[in-house]
Amino acid sequence: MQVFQMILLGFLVVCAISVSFSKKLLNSILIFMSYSLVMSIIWILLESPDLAITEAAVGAGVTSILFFITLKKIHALDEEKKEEDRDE
Amino acid sequence: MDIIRNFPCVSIMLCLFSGILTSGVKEKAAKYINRTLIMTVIVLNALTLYYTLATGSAFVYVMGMFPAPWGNELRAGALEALMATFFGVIMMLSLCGGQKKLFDEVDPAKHNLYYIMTDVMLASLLALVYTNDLFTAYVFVEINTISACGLIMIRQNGRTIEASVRYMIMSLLGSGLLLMGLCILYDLTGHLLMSNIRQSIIEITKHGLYQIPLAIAICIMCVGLAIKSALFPFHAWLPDAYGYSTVSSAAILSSLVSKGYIFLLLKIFYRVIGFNLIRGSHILNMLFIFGLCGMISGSISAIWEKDIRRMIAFSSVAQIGYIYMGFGLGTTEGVVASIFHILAHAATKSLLFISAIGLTDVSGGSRSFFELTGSGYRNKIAGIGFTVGSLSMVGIPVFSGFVSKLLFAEAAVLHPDQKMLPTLIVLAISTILNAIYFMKTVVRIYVPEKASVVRRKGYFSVKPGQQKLYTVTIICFTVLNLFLGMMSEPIIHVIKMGLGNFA
Amino acid sequence: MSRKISEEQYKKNLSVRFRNWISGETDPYLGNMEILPQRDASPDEKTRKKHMEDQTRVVNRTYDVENNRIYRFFNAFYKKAALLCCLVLIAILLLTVSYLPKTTDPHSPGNNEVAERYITRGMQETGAVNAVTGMILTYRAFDTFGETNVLFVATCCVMILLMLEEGSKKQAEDENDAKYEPKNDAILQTIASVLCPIIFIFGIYVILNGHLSPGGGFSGGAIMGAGMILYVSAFGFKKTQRFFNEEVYKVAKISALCVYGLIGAYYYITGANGIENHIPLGIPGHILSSGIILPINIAVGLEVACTMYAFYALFRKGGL
Amino acid sequence: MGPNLYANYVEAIAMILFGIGFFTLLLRNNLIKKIIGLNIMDTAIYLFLASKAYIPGRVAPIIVDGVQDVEKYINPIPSGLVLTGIVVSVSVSALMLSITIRLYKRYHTLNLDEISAKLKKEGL
Repeated sequence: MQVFQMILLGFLVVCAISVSFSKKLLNSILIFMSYSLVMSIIWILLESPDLAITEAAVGAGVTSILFFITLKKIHALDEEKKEEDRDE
Repeated sequence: MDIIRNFPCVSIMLCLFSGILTSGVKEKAAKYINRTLIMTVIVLNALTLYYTLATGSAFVYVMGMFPAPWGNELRAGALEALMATFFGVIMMLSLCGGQKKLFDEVDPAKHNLYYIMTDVMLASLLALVYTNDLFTAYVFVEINTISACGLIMIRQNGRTIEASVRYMIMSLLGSGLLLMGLCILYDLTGHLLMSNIRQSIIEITKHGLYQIPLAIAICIMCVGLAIKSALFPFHAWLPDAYGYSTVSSAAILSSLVSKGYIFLLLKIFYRVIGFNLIRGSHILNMLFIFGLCGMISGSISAIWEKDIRRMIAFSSVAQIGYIYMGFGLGTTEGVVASIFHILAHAATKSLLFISAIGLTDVSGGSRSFFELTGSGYRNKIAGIGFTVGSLSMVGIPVFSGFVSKLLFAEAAVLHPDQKMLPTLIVLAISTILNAIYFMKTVVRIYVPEKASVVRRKGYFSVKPGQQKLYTVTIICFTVLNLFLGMMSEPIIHVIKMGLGNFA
Repeated sequence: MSRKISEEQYKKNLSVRFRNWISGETDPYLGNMEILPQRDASPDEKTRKKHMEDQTRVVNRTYDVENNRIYRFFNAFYKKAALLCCLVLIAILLLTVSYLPKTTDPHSPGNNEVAERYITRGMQETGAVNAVTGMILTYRAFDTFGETNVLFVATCCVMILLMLEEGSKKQAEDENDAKYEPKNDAILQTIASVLCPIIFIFGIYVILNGHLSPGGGFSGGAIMGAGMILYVSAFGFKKTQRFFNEEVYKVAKISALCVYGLIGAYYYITGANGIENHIPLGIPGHILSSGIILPINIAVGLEVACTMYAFYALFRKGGL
Repeated sequence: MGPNLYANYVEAIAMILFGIGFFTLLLRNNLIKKIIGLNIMDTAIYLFLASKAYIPGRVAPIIVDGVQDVEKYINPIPSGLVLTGIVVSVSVSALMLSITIRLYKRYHTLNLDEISAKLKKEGL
């Protein structure tokens, strides 16, 4: 169990660093979402199911949705798509 | 008489309730609810002050069924009640003074949101003042931050939104650090109530355990609260936030919000960690140095500033430097001076903001320093208000600023270590700098403008009976300033007594 | 085979309407499904060009390394200083951690008489089987009331920023929203019609069992809010507004917060003055038990669900 | 370095995460990244708190079969605090995101430096 927990913790650190260094906003947000999910798994391992439920619903669910709408509102998704088109 | 013990709790709950109810009513009703609420809060807290003075000691109010280490608690002493009453008075006056401007600058559909923000802001200030529990303090610090952000943003132009982003980022960083310090303290002591943490800390210091984490926790909390209250190196967000928001917001932010955090820091020093322990660490020295730097740098920035509102905002940086300098002295006299300066600065700075708005209004809405020429004649009452505020900030006798400067000097002279000389020198330099920019402005508003210019630019004059509410507000502020300046003895007595009850 | 009834009557037949509804051709309330072609989302060429030009000019000026001394200074100095600052912070915090009491040690200061009482006497004193819920809603009730108010204030702040008045602006925003959001997407609607009821039921379950199992008002409310968000994004605002518009939102929010506030005030004041509390605790383990916890959980759940939905709606179209 | 760094490895990771969040907040100019950095900082603190309660062999504080023994359950206080904190942080990030939308609508950029430059150009 401890090994599993350590792997998850390592994953958290990797996620946090890659959020900071990823070029695209959409990628950062997706990584942040998975960060929240991993965090809620760790909380289950730490015997705090209340937190796990709340984090899964609030952190990974609602917060990420809000991030996505913001991206949509600021047209970042379109621009990224255009960039991709141009690259191809 | 014992019913008075309920009043702190009742006043906080009333504020939150009226905030909630306000969200469902129209603007007019919202205004009445807000005014009634603030009046009630002032009365309730004044009664609490009377009660604590009569009994001569502080009382603890258990929120719920469960006492000390298990449940939440409020604690009311003379100092807390004084602060709460004073905050209520300043908020009332600031709202009255800025009311006309609020109508001009803010979309009427959003007025009730504005009143919600002020109600909740008052609740959070009261809770910060009265709470005896660190985690409750954290929650209400967040409420305070969010509602302050709302107050900045209510007038929507690019500047205020940009300012509110900066404000939010800085103060969220601050509350993150505060929460971190709180968690470390919880881990070391196993308590969240201030008095219990204090006992545990005494215990672990006696055994010499965990000294490094304790020092770091205190340090982190200090940095967090210093960021939130705009101490010198962290003041980047302040000028825009104070300079461009609507005038009531600027007055409330500068005189109340940062003061709430400073008061919380004071409570942490006295009630959580214990002042003797703090004095032994180097944190006070750091605060002292940053306070001194802030006093100088704030004044210098204010001298260079051409925009009158931003000038007043930069002067706030200097005044917050004074307050931290007083803490940094590490003596009871220094702390008393700081607390008195909190009161004096709150009364003066909101007066300055509100009278400055009267002056800019009669100068074609321009905030530039040069356009203000002769505005003191066009709006006489605002001119008088601004002069009183400036004199008080500079530290002319009879006004409130003088007393606090005197107290600072006294504390410096009585100080045993080598902090006396730098304090006195910086105090003198800062007073001179204050005098330069404030007197420059006062002279400018009383230099008569050429009649042709007045006609060309279309400046109008305000007759004395025209803006009744505004006039009354300025008069009240002036009286408050004079009161603090001339009747300082009883207030200092209350502060000393409250500090005595703190421990 | 000829029909006994005419074509028109046949179309009004309940079974036909049901079949059409299932296959996604008609909407039982609004008639035929509107299938709007997705319009091009990009603004017209001229404004975009103007923005681009503006953008490049500003970018050039901001990053004009040659002429902008401050920027050059920051480029060289700020980043390194910030990196150093972060590393120092991490080092200090790691040092702190290394001196903290051992986590897994049962005798660390955190496991003192406070935690002990919450566990050993919590069930008798609060009636809640779940000690966490019992603790945050009775022992430390004031914190939690403050927290609910944080949500309330945040919604008001978002309203200050994003709420649009009735009129042209709002209409423009509605159209803008229609451009970006999928309209009557068959896959999304089918999945939502299966998932939404399940999500709602799960949310209600979590709220009602807050004192018995993990969860409570906050998590249940967030789950319900997420369900509502799914419903809106599948079926659009028009349908949602039939049962959840601004009036309903206001009533729900104010009544939930007021109920919580009244219960809280009653609890604080009676508790502090030593007056006997008349709310029965019930038998621990039953749904209808644990005194003030259940009603507070319901109120909190309602408030959180409303808040989450309000955030979403305000973000998307500037109104509820 | 003190003696307990290895035993407190979860806390150590939490502190590193806090530092990374702080780094993102300070160094990235993009507002959305700053907001994510703030969120990472907050979650790191919550991880720190939650791990403080954990003791191997004890279970979550939900009373089973009426056994009310301290030796059996973990400390419920950190969970309660974190629960409060999560809700605070979601409302704060919603607020920050709405400010971001407003700023973008006005200035068509998310970069704080560029926004300051535009403000200077406006000369407001």
